[in-house]
Amino acid sequence: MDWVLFALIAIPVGAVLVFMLIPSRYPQLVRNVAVVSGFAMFVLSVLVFVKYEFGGGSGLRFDLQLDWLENVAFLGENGITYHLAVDGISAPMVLLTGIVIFAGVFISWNIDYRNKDYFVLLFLLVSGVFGVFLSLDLFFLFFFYEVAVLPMYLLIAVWGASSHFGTFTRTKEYAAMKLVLYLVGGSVLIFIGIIATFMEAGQGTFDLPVLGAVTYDENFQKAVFPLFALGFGILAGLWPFHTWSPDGHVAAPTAVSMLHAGVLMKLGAFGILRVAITLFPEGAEFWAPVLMTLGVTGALYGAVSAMAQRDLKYMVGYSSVSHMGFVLMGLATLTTIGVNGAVLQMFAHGVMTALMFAMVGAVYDQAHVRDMTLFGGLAQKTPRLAAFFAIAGLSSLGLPGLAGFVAEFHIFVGTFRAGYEWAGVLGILAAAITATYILRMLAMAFFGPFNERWAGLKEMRLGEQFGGALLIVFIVFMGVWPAPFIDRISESVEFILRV
Amino acid sequence: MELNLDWSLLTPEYILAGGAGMVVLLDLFWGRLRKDQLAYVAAAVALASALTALIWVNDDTNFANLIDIDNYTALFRVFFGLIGVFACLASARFVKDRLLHAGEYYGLILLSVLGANLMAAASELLTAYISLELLSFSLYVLTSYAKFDLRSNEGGLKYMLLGAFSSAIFLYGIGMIYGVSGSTRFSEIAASLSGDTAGFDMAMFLGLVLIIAGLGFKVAAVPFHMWTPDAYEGAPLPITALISALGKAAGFALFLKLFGQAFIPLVDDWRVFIAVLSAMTMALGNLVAIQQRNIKRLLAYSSIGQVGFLMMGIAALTPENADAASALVLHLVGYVISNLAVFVAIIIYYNWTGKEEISDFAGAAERAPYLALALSIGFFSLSGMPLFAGFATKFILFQAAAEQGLLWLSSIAVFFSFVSLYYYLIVIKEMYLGKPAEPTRFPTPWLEYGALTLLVAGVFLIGLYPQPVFDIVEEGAVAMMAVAEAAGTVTAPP
Amino acid sequence: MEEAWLIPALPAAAFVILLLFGKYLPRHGDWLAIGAIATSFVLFFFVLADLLDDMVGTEFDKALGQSGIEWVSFGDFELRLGFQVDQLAIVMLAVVTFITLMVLVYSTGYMKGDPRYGWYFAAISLFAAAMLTLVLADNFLLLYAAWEGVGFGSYLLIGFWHEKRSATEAAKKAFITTRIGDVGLLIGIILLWREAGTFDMSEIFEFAESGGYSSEYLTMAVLFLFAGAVGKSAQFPLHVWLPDAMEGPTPVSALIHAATMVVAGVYLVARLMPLFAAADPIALNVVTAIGLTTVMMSATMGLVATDIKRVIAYSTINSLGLMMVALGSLSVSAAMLYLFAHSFFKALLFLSAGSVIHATERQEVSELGGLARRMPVTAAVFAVGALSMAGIVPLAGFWAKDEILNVAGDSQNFVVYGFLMLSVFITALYMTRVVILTFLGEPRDREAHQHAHDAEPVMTLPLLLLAGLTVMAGFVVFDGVGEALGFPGGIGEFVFLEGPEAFHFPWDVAVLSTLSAVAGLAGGFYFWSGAAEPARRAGELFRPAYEILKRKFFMDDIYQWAIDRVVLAAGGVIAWFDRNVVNDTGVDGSARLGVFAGFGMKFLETGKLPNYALAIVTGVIVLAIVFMVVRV
Amino acid sequence: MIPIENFLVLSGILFSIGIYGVLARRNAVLIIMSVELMLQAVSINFIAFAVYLHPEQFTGLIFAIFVITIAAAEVGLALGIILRIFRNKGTANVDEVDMLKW
Repeated sequence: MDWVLFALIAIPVGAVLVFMLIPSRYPQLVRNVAVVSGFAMFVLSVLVFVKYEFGGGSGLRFDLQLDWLENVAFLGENGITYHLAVDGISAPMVLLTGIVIFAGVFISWNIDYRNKDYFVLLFLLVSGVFGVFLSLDLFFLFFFYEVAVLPMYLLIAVWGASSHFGTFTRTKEYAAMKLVLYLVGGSVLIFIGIIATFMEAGQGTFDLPVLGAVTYDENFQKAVFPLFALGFGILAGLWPFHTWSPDGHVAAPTAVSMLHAGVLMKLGAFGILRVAITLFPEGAEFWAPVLMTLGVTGALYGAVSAMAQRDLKYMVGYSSVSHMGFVLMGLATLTTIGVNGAVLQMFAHGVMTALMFAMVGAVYDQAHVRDMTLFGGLAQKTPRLAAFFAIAGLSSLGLPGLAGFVAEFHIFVGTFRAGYEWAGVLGILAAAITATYILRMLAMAFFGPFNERWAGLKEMRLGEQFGGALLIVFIVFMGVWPAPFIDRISESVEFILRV
Repeated sequence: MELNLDWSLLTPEYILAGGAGMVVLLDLFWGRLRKDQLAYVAAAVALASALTALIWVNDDTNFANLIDIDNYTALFRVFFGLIGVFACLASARFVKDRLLHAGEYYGLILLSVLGANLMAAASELLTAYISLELLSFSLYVLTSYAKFDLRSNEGGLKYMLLGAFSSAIFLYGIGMIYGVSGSTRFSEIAASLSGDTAGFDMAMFLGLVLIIAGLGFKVAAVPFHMWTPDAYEGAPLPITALISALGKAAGFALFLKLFGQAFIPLVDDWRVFIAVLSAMTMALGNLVAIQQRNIKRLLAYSSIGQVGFLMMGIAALTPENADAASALVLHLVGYVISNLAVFVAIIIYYNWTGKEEISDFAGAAERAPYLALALSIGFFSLSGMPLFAGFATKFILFQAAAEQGLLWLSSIAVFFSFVSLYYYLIVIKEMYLGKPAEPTRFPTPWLEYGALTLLVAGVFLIGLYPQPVFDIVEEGAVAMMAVAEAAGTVTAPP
Repeated sequence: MEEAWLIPALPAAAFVILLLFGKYLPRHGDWLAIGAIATSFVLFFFVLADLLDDMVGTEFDKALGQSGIEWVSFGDFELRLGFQVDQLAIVMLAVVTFITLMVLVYSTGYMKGDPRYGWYFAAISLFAAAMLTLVLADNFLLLYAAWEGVGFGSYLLIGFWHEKRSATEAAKKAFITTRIGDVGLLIGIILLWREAGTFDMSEIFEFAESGGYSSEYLTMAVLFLFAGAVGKSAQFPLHVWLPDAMEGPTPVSALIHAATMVVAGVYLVARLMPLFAAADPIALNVVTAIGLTTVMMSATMGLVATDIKRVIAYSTINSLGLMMVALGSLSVSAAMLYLFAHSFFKALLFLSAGSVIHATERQEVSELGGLARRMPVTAAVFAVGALSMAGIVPLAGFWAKDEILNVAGDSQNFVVYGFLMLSVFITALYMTRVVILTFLGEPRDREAHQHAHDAEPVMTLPLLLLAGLTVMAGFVVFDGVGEALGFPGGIGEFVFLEGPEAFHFPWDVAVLSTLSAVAGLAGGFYFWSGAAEPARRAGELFRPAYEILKRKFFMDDIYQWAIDRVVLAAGGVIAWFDRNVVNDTGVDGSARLGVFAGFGMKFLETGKLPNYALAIVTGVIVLAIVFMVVRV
Repeated sequence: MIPIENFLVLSGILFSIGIYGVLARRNAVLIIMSVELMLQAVSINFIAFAVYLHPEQFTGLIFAIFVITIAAAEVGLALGIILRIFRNKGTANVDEVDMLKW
């Protein structure tokens, strides 16, 4: 069964090659191939998630190891290996990626300006994301981490949209350049961390399980943990380093911002958990209060600034920053419940934000304006779009029965259990503020008297509706019955936290 | 004490020398031969020399104690031969349209490849110096080859004057080392330097400094890099490619051999200096490149930046193992291939438009999608992005440097390789987002695109599966460093 | 007992079916919703019967039928969808199922012809399901989940006509205000969980009784929980949303803002009484204080409200305040009895007001008048409800209010008792005002008056039923009646935990309260009968007081100011800070720094050859010197 | 025998004069001459070392010969390039040849 993981990365890369071959005169053929490979990835990711069961040990399933570079210079026996495996944390993340890309392909159905190059870059992005979630070799984790960042520039700069505020405009080139440079800047820290860890471990291999087995000395952990935490944290929207994410996601085309906010930001948090916390437990304990403070500030800061936004997409961008703040809070608790909550929130937020961005994209495609004060009573014109948007919003404000509540509840409980009462209270306050800006947006844009200007608005395209419905299925599924997620995650988290 | 005078060992060099002469004569006497066909002849000669070099793989002899014929030499002979091939192919159309006396042009290229080969093979100071001068002289002339273009003359003049000046300094350094160690052969120098050198400290270090300065000039390390931007901008485009590929590669081949074999006993003294030089080179190269508007000057500074990374390999040399050397050579191969890919693409674009400013690349993606893709791949590889050669080679180079306790240098290197991404992205932005002058597609030059595809394939090969390339490189590096260990045991002077 | 979980499950299933296939069902599936609630109501009786059989003689141990399924569990942390039925739950079940049934039947008439008719029934079923789950939940997590579900249900229903700007704003306001209260609830739950290690209520109660929590810790937790109740039951600081919630359709107001949602807070405090008892008395004093302020404020505001539904809304807040005072005096039985009685006559008031609005399309009292002649049944029924609210003898309101007065008299100090008596007087005053202005006197809007007529039978039937209950429900107080209905030892014993003497009938309190109620009636007639001349004069006389009451103590304006100036402004400042400081100076700044460094170094390349040679020489010299210094 | 130090000092002086010449002179031809001067200083060095320190080998002497020949080749080449500049720009003054900068 371990070919599944290889296939998961091979399909997007294969699709990229197939796209290259298709002459750009057949956009429809490109879209069909995209849908087929999207569906294949979705099925495989669901298969991986369903067939994964823990059963003790380090919980690594579908293990596949192909050596790539060994017995050369300082590299020992299996120096750098193409080592793929899934454990409790990465199984839901793989599922999330499968869902978001499948929905994303449908959402980006009407992109016709050079859509071949668009899908090439999009699938390159996806292969990078799958690579990070699956690879257990630090080299390849970093390799795929950068692959995921590489296509972002062109995706945003060519197909994105600049946003014009009264006093200044945020051009898409600026946003794209800032996003790519910020993330690659973050990866500088990770690179240094990897080099230092490889040297310190002295095993001559980059394999995570092997590196994990080594116990590093106290001060080394305290010095290297912040490198990883900060490097990955930048992608996870850690508070002071989050400014790239609202600008980047707003300028990106819909499917890209869905994929980026929905999945790529989870890469950062996943990296912190998979690399930083697994390898350096004492370092984590030492830095946990700082991470918690930044997480809480991020959550509150994101929520409050989301409230002041007039642009619909910026509001969703800042809400992602706020929710990622919750994830970081969860990670910082270093308790099973808290970290569980963090992973659940990664999944829940992934699906929610993807849906919200999809809906904002649907509105933008027809209305070509994103200022929510200009809208009014859209629910009467496009009831289904309003309903989908409402569900995403309600899930993000933590309404029970939807994915948001389960995750946030775990995080708050974990924060209290870890003794950070102040953080817990502030976190719950941030959740309340989330409620204000979500409801304010719903009231302003979708409910209230109908604004005649939008008489020409039609209901969402079929593709968007299908993509949205797919996401809602998982929001409700996790909200109503989170047991399958939690069982998988908790065992692996217990293994990681050595509890 | 008989010398191994088996002349057959030098066949690749004979092919090159003979070829050069033939090309010149062909141009003079065979009127009907069109200029670009000369390029294919020269390329064939270079290819022949590269292939014949393969005969002596896994061989370990020397020719009259002047030249080592081992894996290291074989590796670099093939490498320089291929660079020569690509240089000739790339300049075929350029020379036909813009330059005269094509014969001498290709002759000089072959001679420079010959010089480079000998530089890598030299096992003693005099041969090294002579081959260095051969390479430098041919490059001086080639740089000022566009007789009526003021910029080419100025570039050539500066390169030549400063080159002569720094080779004089290099020579003075060699003199000092010869004085101290009594011999010019690397192995013997290493033996005498590892002995007690209490008496000659001053002279030895002066010699070492001067040699570092001389070689520093050749590879464009920071304080000695001033000529590079002007020479690159002045020289005709294929020659800029040649300087950045052949000049740098040969410079590092000699730098590595000299410091890996001759001065390895003093490694603890000069390690820090090379490291500081490398850090400064990275910093200046990458930071000033951001300011550039001309593509050739941008590539000049980017190659200075890359030199900074390469020098890390030398700073990380250690008698115990050949890790640093193999990492350095691997990155050198990766750098040269990516650099050539970029230059070939720019040459093709120059042949169409005749312009060098970055803003002239606006809309290149619409007018020549494949070219834009190849250029972006080259740039991403240079900046160390995954999927491409730069990522794997830089990763291993930085790790090798860190192994020798130069973690601070690796961190600076990683930071500046991230800075380099910025100015490459500027060009890519221009290509993909700019508005082209007129939307017509460019005609596809099949030959150059063939060369380009080969180079891009090379970039992908090293990027995605470097094991085979790395094994070859490691053999060369181990062969070179092995001589150093053997030298540890003092042998009778010749 | 085991099939108790079916009660909430049926309306939930109805919601799902209506949501997905509502459009395709005949009559948009309203019959499905009514059927579901009716079966739940019937099931309630089965559960009641089971509970009675399990009761061992007269000894009232809490026969908890614990049933539920695992939701999530790992390590020491497990969440259950657990249901339990005990006397407290039975009362709430009775109230919720019955009132929802009445409202649904009524709504088939009231909402006929509305474009989103199907969605209305779906939303009400969702609301009912959430409320029933809340009532039956045996652990705090499920309670919290249902609590939020109820809030969401009310959001949907208040904002049902989301074309109207005011309805959307009201819904948003309601959800956010209750949400602020829920923050406290969640914090309280987690605080309780942290020490006890479980969410299960009974285990937490045992843990508290066995002294597990330190008293300050428990007080803090309990007060946080009370904050949730304050939000949901519209108590003093967070009451602003209830008057605006009248924007929703009237049956919704009847259901949510009379019988079910608003009393959830009271139910929660009642459920937590063991914790309140274990915590130090300050908690109970806070409850009483909040309750009392709510009573006095709402009563006075009721005097000046002109919209008929808002008057009834203020009377609801008034009753909720009363119940909180009862709970503050540690008497669950008084509070639950009042809750039981109040739900009937308040639903009656709202529904009859609904039929008035349905008939005349007007809500402003100033535009109505003299409707008694046109709508005799509605007028009579409304009068019964009003009198019961005022607390006139034979009606349910009197018995329940008396119980609270009596309990307050025993355990509270004199001041509280005095205020309660004053509130009885004012309540009677404004109830009579609304009755007179609506039904008696001269019709002020001729045209509306003309085609006013009694509603069709499907609306009037529930009214009559509720009126009957309002009259009879009071007698449940006496043990005899309880036994007649099959409860061993009367309802008091059965339902209300304390010993058999739960109910007694003190004559002095009854006389005093009836006197003040009658005085209120008389005052009402005096002020507002005929042209309501004296009322206007009184209005001029106490101009400032009238103005304050009219502006609802400026509470809305203060909150609005707080939101605009403080919260949105803070958002603006942070957004500006984020855009300019963190981003432009922090990120772009450092980028510009790097670029500028390059700019500086660029000018090293002067283009002049001697400078280059100089660079080489200086390089050599510096290297040589450093070499010498370091080496020697 | 004249001590070796004298030779070394002589070549040192010559070398520094050459460097000064390169830095100070503005005319390209004179710069080439000062570079030649530096090369001669080097050959003096080689010969001194060969004679004094390692009399039994000829390496030093061979080196000196090669240095002289290469110096000659270098001058020829340099003058060729300087001639081109002189013909195109009319001047051989190094300061005026500064079109390529920044």
